[in-house]
Amino acid sequence: MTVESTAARKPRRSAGGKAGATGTGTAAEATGTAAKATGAKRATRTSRAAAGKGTAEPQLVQLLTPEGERVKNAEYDPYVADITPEELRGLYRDMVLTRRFDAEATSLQRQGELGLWASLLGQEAAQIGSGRALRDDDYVFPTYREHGVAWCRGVDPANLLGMFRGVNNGGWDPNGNNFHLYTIVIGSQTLHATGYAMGVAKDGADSAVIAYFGDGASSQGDVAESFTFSAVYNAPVVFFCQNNQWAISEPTEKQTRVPLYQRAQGYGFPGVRVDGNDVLGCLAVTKWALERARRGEGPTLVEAYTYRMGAHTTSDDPTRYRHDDERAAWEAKDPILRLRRYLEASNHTDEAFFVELEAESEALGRRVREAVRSMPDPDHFAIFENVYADGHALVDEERAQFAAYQASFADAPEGGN
Amino acid sequence: MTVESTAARKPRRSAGGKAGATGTGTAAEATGTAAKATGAKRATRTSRAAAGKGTAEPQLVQLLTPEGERVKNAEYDPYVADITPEELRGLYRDMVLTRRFDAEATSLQRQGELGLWASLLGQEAAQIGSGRALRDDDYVFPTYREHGVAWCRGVDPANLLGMFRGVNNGGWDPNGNNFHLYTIVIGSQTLHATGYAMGVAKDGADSAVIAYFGDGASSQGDVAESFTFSAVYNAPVVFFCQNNQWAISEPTEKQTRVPLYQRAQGYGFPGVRVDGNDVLGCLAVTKWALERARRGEGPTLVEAYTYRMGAHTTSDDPTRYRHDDERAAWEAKDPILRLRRYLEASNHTDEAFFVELEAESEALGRRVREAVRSMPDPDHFAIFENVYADGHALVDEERAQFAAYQASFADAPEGGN
Amino acid sequence: MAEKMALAKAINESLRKALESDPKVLVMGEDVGKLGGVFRVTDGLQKDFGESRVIDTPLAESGIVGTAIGLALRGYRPVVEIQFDGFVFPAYDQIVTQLAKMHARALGKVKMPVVIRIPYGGGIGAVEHHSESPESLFAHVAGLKVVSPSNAGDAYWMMQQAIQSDDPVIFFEPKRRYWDKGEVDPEAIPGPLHRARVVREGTDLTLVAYGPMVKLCQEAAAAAAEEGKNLEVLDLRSVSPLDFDTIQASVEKTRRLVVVHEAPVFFGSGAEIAARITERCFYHLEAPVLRVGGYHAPYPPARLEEEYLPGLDRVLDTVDRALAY
Amino acid sequence: MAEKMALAKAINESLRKALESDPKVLVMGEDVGKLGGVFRVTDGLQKDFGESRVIDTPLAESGIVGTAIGLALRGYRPVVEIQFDGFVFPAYDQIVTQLAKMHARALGKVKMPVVIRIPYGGGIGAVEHHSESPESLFAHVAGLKVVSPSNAGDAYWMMQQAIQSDDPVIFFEPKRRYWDKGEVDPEAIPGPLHRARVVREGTDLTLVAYGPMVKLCQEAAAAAAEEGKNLEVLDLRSVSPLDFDTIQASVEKTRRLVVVHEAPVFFGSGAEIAARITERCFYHLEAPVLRVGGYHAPYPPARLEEEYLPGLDRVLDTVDRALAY
Ligand SMILES: Cc1ncc(C[n+]2csc(CCOP(=O)(O)OP(=O)(O)O)c2C)c(N)n1
Ligand SMILES: Cc1ncc(C[n+]2csc(CCOP(=O)(O)OP(=O)(O)O)c2C)c(N)n1
Ligand SMILES: [Mg+2]
Ligand SMILES: [Mg+2]
Repeated sequence: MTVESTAARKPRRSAGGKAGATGTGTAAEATGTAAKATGAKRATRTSRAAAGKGTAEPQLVQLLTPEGERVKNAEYDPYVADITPEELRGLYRDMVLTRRFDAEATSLQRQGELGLWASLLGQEAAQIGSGRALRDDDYVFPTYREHGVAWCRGVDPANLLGMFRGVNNGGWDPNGNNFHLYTIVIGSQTLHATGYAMGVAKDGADSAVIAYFGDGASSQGDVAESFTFSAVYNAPVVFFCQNNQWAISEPTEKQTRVPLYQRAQGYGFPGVRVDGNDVLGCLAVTKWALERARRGEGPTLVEAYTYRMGAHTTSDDPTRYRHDDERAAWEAKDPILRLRRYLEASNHTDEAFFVELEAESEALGRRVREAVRSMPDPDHFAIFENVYADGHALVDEERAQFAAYQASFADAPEGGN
Repeated sequence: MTVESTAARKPRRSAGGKAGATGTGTAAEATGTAAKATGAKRATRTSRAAAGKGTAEPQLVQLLTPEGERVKNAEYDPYVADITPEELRGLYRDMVLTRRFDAEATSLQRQGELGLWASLLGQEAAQIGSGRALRDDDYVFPTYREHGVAWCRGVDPANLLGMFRGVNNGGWDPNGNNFHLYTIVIGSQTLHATGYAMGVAKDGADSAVIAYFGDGASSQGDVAESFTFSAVYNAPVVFFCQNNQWAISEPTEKQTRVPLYQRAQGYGFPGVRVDGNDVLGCLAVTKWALERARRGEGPTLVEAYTYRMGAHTTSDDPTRYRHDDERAAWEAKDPILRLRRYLEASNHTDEAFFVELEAESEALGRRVREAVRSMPDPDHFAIFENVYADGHALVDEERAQFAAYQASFADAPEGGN
Repeated sequence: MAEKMALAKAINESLRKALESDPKVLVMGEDVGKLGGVFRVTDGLQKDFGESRVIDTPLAESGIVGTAIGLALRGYRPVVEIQFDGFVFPAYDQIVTQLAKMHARALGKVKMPVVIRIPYGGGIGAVEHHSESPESLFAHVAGLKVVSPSNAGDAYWMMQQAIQSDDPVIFFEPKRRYWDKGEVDPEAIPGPLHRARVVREGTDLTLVAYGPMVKLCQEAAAAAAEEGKNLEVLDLRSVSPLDFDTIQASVEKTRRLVVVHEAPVFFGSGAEIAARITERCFYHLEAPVLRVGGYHAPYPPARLEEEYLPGLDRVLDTVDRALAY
Repeated sequence: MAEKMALAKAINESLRKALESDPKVLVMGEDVGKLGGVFRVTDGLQKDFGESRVIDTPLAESGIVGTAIGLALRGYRPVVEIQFDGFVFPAYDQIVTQLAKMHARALGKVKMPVVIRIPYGGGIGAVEHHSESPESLFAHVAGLKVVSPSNAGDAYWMMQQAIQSDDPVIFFEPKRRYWDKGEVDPEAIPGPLHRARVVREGTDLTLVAYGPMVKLCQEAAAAAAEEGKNLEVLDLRSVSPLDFDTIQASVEKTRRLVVVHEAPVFFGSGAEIAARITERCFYHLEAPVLRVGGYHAPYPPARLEEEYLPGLDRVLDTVDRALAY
């Protein structure tokens, strides 16, 4: 069963995915074919709708339609062929709890408990699908929005809130759950992931690494360099791009004029676009990509085509730059709803499951709320901690000056005692 | 006639190329097909020979074989269809004189007249072919090795030597010949070219811009970002990559595991590989790409597949990292020799032409030698010149201090007078 | 006709005026278009001047500055926005090796009229990379000019002058003062861009600052005045060049100097000011030049920034230390 | 058993020893493999330790440092080569926002034992970008350590210590001293990495320098001695942290201080040293701390570098100025 992430995790080096040798060749082929659509058109600045739909959707891997119907896919079905009803319910539960957690964080920000929140609303399937494809010994390099992936890794959700509350700049132990710290500078982490994966290969391990990034990030030079390094060293890394259509106020056409998954071919590895609101599709495609990495076939780019349902962060006001009907159209593709439809149609769930989950959800919300409210402010001297591992004379000097300065208040009349 | 570059140039906005609507679509198609070869293989670190030949050469555009035979090419023939014997002799002359100039510079370095020289030996066809495809109103952004392109633009060859002699860091007027300064930091100039091209488009002009870079440079984030910006803004820029197989001591497989021209598709514009030792092929393909730019079809990547026959620079010792037989194999593909064979076979030349050219060559060598030897050292105060266009108080202060300091020597006993 | 407006609005008006009066002026950056920038500094500009003058760029800072350089070579005058201080570093190579040096490399034959706007500094409770003060890293680099206004009126005029300058200008905007209102007179005749200004006259000690710390120094001077200490306050306005003449004149009078900035003290602008003023005023100084600034530590999480940043007490404490010599 | 060898060779030997004694040590960079680097500092290492320990990288500095960070997270200890000073800037973002801050961001839970080797400084008649001294731009950044040896023996041991350090170390190699020979004793017990060393005792004035300028200062002291001036010379060895205690002790004795570095004076390390030593030794100093360094101008073409760089005359001139107070 998919356990709440804070609970025990599977042992390292567990059995791994179910992949055979299928898929790979043909998928690469599909990628090649897709490239034919690449030839530049005279009028490249066509409307988003046209660009997004006309050219791109044919290549979208989808195992579950918005209506919750299971679509056959010779390529990727093998990767979810033996999924159990319990595991399906687990995916559903993960998505529901992640959404609940996310909503709680948003409201905590409104109440002033957090300085900022970056909501993942709408991206649950991309994150849970890919997150659940991972083995415990795999390593994750997230952006600042991968709350669902963190959930899958077993990072305590309350831990994620520290940096948004302003009590630390990260602060969980990346090696505790093989989940690196959130990275804010766009694109940087793709190189860390690549380097880490180069190390995995050097160690002769069969773990894989996954690097998350956004459609906006795809423009950063660092991301391109990570493609180059990973291809040249054949590093076992999966680049997982959540194309949520927006980089703050900029639509994806400000970053590229062709679908992003096509970027990979030019670097010599396959790219594939998956319906990012289809948790099964994301699970299958990510497993496929991870298996490639484990087999020594190098990097893969997965573009999860999804939508940022909310604002960029709680500081953002999307009404300034996008229409509500776009959001409405995507609501019909909701990742949670479609899995629910499928579960119900397959009789994998009963009323009690949903009732229990609702209760669990509320409990999670409560727990997070309480954890945040009781989160202590950091000690003032934390400023000087961990600047260096081996110390630095100037830091020592400044710490001492700071201590003397702080002490001077204690001496002051109004300081009392 | 192809005139010596220091002579008068064609008026701006001249008639331009002979391109029809041909080519474009099919070329893009060819690019798409090439992508099929992209699927990563298990063993990617195959030998260079295999990677270079097995996969890549089928896509090579070639109009003139190493033996000097003219190959038909439906795609690109139109771009050189009405080339006159005189123009062909001009291309030959350009290559010979460029090589002569380059050899002179190398020997000037050996004699201590230059601190360094980066020879273009072997890359004459790539540079003269592309350089002669340009209109005068087009703009060139070179690396540090584009002596042949500079020649085509009419930059005084002696000017190129200033930075290698250490008397300046560039120093010609980029707007004098629409030839930007040499750029040493690898890849930077591709962004300048893109920005310039964005400006051309804003101005509503039909000029084009060409950015030169090397196979090593293809790994730099800046080059990737220039692909993104030029695609998104549909900028009229041609990216001309001289893949000379080496980045100092690193072979191209340290930069990519698939042919470089394929990089373009992932950014949504066509890429094509041309035989970089075939001056006709380079001329035709560059004209095609420039025409695309002028017609508002945006960027193109041209990979000129060539070879650095000499050391990286005069400071380099290639015997440490590459075998002589590789060089020997490329000697058979010499760009000058093959055009000579073609000219002779087509009876476009007579003995007198070669004799005259030999004399002209010698004269050029002499002229350059003399120009370098008589190049004055810069005035010491040049340190403080042009740091700012509008001045800076600190520079003024330091200049004054420097003047006083210099003057103090004049006062010193041994200063005399 | 002077008008009271917020500092952010003053920059907006200044950009608007520049776009109106020179067709070569461009505004470019991430989210500067429809959104008007994350601080709304470019609000409404794209609507009025179109997408070809006010340009939403791909998310790539090196690309933004690199293409701005190309546009400048073509005769444009780009005003580039870097969204936050901590995000300028991907563009650092283009700024340091190209933008700063192109004019000299070309022996003066090309000019680089590029303005790089950077909202900087802390005090707004933001997450990592959103509160830094990296001005030293630009001031050390020849070929760049570095300025930072402290109030709306200066913001308006300094932006006009930066755009008119034929040199690249790194324009640090004190983001925590964006909402502070001040007089803006678009008819005024401004003083030179790189001249410091005495914002409060005094006799006992000179406090110098720029950008967000000027207000703090004014508050410190007011508080000190209640204790009978008469501080002079200088708004430097420019970090490169630094107006040492104005500082020197003040220090020759007050004989004591305290420099305040948010950036870390180590290798900060206070070091350069202390070194040079000590040299210029060696026989005048009654106390060493003292510095108040950030610690040698990464900018801390928001709940610690008050301790990290110079505040009233730390400034007054340092003033007392200087006066005690 | 001490042996005389060139500084470049000493670093080569030090890297070799590190590769031998710790399987987690990696050497990576452009052309570090077969070629052995453009200065041959990594000569023979790939041959002996293989391509997976001594790694020729793609031509992308941000990628080199970014992947080195990832390798460090996986438990490796990468020693990265940046080919020349002027080419470190594409990696600056990864260095400043990631490498320097990762340990603090993780509240100490990860370490960043990455060494970044940078051949730096001028005097070799090179083309643009090959002669710069950007150490200030790293020293200002908390989380980094910055060192520079002046001789072969230090080069050997400081490299050992830098590789053993759990902090990122920017290791500036004085390229114009690569061929200078000195004693290297692989059996010695080295002093602390960040401690300055008195290389010549004196009483009249203290000259401080690091890297390539130490030799110049020694020559200056020798020349001054002929005129009867007794100068003390300090080799700082480390720029961050700076060993102010050792400088202070010297200045309390000599009462005069001149700082010499190739980097531009404006916002250079001389500024920080002047500011802090003036504060620490206010009542001891008989003259302001004076600085000799590069001008506020791009590093000039080779034929001008002698005028641009501090030379014997300029140092002696400044010494005279300081002594004249
Ligand atoms: C280098 C850098 N530049 C700018 C920013 C400011 N910024 C934060 S998020 C963001 C948009 C990112 O878009 P995308 O990559 O699509 O990810 P998403 O937020 O949609 O998940 C920007 C511009 C940043 N964090 N880092
Ligand atoms: C950013 C940067 N890093 C490193 C260098 C040092 N360097 C100069 S040329 C060169 C190799 C360039 O190879 P390539 O792009 O293939 O061009 P080629 O020299 O073969 O023409 C290197 C590494 C540099 N100039 N700039
Ligand atoms: Mg996005
Ligand atoms: Mg090359």
